[in-house]
Amino acid sequence: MSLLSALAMILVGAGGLAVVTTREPTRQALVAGLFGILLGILFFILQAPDVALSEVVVGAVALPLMLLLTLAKVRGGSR
Amino acid sequence: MTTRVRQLVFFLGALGLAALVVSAFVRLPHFGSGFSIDGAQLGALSVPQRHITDVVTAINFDYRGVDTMGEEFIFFAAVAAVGLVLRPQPDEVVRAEVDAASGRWVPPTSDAVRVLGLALVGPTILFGLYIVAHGHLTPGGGFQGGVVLATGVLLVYLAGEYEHLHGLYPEQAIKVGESVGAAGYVAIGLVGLIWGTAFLDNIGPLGTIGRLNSAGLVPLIDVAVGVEVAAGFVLLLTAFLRQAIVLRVREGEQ
Amino acid sequence: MSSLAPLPVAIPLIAAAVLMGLGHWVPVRLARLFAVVVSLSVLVLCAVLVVGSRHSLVLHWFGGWRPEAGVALGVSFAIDQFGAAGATLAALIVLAAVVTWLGSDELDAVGLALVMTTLAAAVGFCLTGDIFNLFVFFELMSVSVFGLVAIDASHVGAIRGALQMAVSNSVGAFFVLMGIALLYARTGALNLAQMGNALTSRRSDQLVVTALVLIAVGFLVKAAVVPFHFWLADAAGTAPAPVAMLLVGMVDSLGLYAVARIYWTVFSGISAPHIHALRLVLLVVAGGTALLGAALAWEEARPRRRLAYVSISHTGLMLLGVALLDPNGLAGFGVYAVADGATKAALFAAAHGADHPKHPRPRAAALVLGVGALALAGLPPFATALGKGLIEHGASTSTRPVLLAVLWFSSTLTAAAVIGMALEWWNHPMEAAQSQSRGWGWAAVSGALLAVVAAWGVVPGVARAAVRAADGLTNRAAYAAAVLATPAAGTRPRQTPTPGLGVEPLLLGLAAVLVATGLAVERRRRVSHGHEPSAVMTQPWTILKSRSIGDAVTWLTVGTALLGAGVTLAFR
Amino acid sequence: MNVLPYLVAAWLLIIGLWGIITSRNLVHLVVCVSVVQSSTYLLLLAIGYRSHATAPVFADIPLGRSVVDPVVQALCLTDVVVGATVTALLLAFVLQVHKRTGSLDPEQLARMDD
Repeated sequence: MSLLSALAMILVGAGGLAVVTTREPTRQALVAGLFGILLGILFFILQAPDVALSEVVVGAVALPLMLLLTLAKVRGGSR
Repeated sequence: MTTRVRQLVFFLGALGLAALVVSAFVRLPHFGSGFSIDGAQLGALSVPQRHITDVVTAINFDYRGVDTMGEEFIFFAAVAAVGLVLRPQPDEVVRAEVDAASGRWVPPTSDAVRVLGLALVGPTILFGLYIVAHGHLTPGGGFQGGVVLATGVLLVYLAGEYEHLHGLYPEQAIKVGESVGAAGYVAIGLVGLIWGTAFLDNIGPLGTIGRLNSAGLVPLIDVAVGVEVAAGFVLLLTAFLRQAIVLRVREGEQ
Repeated sequence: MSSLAPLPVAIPLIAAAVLMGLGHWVPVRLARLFAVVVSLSVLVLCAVLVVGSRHSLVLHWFGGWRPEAGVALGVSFAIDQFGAAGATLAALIVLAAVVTWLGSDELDAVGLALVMTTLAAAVGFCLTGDIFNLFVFFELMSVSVFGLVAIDASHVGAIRGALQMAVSNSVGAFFVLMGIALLYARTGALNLAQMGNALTSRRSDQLVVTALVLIAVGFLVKAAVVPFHFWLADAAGTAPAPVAMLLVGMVDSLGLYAVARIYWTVFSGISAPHIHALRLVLLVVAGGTALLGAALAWEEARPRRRLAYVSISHTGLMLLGVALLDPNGLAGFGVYAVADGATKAALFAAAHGADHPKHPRPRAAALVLGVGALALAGLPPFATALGKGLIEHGASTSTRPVLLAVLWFSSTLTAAAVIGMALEWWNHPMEAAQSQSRGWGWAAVSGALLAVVAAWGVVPGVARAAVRAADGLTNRAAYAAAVLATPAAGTRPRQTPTPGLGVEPLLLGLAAVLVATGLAVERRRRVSHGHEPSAVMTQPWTILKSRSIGDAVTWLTVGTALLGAGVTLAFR
Repeated sequence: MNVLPYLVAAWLLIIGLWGIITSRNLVHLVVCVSVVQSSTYLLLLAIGYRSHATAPVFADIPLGRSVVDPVVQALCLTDVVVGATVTALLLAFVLQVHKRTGSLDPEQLARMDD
């Protein structure tokens, strides 16, 4: 259990808490993107490059984009 | 239940669930000892048996190929479902596309964004193709490459307006692309069933290790998955884009 | 026969891709005909597999990766009669749903593609011999059905039902995956037979208990057992009737099939010494679901939701068969799941007919409900009576009276609820349906389904075949030897005697029908005289009928914790 | 110290569920579902990890080199794909519910009739 992986895991735990406690959706979309990158880094440390690549691509790119587009539709007040 | 009662009930339930889960986790093998019969064998076998150097892709597309076929159709079904749910309703009108944020003037996309966006489209598509093609050699594969290809397409929207995106990528053609990718995976499986011994049997020429055209049918599966995921994500994101920018419920309808 | 095995999954998947790709250019009528033909061919293929797997497992190792020395690297279909019968039920219900849906116009090519992926997922779910492959088909079936529930995007109730269902089933799926991860860490394998061998050779500890509980909860959420039932009332209550036919006819019985399959192939060796206590825990969950479901059905006013609660109650009855952990009980579950699934699908087809936008036919629907209520009450010749008789014989002498009471009381109350609806629709003011000839698709389907249930009840040898199939499923050592091609050390096939079902089911069925009709008529008389049910009666039910996602996930957490405590004590 | 990854997985599971039941905005609820899912990624990869072992890619290392367990990575990859698609589907439902009811609060939604 290297120090680096322990630190990454604690950061991921804190990131999860941050995502859950950010109640305002727009800010949460950015925190979720950050959480995706943190997960990607942790997977990289756990020697899982394939999973890290797909987590970064999905968690940091596709998910925030869909979140922000949903919020653009929802926030605009226009239905 | 009222929120106060629910949080209390949840707290008790969560205590029980945490106890149940943690009591099992402490009995897991020592972290870092990850030795399993399957894992060790597949690690040593995939290169000599299938000339695939990325063992995870070997497992995904060859040893456990039918799992990934199911996974691709999960993606296919989700894209179809999102298309169904977000399709324009009879009481929705297509409004002139403008990135309106209510109450303030929105500047048109600046030239810097336009130039950089267009300049990035080429490299991103190339990078996506690289990840798809080298799936069986280095980390990456059909899914990851497909998403990168889809983001390459969306740079067109960032650099220009939604109309350009709509014009360049007709929806029906993309739907056909996604279906060809999904059906391609099953077709490769049937080829294995007909000419080989079993469904998804890798009967292609294995080639030399490390070369692009090695590992028999696995690169073909990679390409099929890449086409499906790229087309699927473009459909997914244009469905959300269309909802966010173009469609409005006609006023006075509700 | 073995090379035939992957076809009932591959054909619908290719059909889904073709429908999605060419949907824009092909007329809807042709697409629907294509879907009916594909469903029919899958039904035939599954029936062939049922016959083919009579004497031995039909094995298909994907990619040609056969096991060596008891280690399975690849994924396999290990088809026994029980799994093939489950796949046949799935194909039958999907075919019935597609034919019922032909009348309405909301089903386009993309919707049909989702129906095809649901069919492929359900068949693969029944035939697979690999636990992660089971999870992938579980997820594919979930995502397809989420889309189908929300197919009419303008109906906000259906979208909310789909959202509620998606959140609950997703959390259930995460529990299943955590259970699989624990089992993989302990056994190093993902093939059901190999995991069973690896587990049986060791002592059981808390990790095995938690894995069993997490996987069981994930599939019990899919089966909508109380307290994980909230999503089914919403989804089946608001979705288009043909989608509700899928939910109540196929999806919940497959959830219970998965619990039985995984218990017998993986956990039966290691939990043999604790089987009595484990049986008690499962019987409590099953009995609770049957009784609470029946009470909720009796108390619910809206027709679609009442049918959904009837389905939840009967899922509890099916779980009684599985919970007995005994070949007879399992055979009862098999017969009852097919008969009851077809009956409930017929009821929802009738609901489709009663409030059909263009051709409402409440009277004809009332007739179907009446006949369906007879089947629900377990009146011979319907196969539900046969199923209940087998379940009853599975119980030991001590638990039989309690089991008999729960079985009888739940079927009577649910039959009364359905008869009440039939009376309501029969006295419904008759608006003249526009044209006499159109819109009878649903009637043909519900009639055919009820005919199948009745015919199945009278065919000789169904009970014996069901008990033999259940013997095959419960014999872990023989299954593992056949799958991994290892020498079968002393695994003689057990021959559980088929119980002789005397006149008892007839008497019980008649009594149930009489009491149910009496209750329904009595209630109708009191309601028409303005007697509102007292408020104190309806108060406790509001908790169990909540429609909030937060409540559903809270009950999911509490239910898992309670089941975990129960099974932990059982293994003590 | 060696049980830390499993504790973090349990932690993500519990706070994710807590986020779902206390959420007053459907978009927030959907992101909490993906937090619950991230606990399964961490559990899977922690089970397969071997200390002093490298990634299971033999493009540039000799065959004999000890590697991390590749099977759990294949399972985790499938899980990430499933997570992405289910989140997209949930967001589509949320968007449609808001369009028809004008509200995003799950409690208000629960009180609304069909």
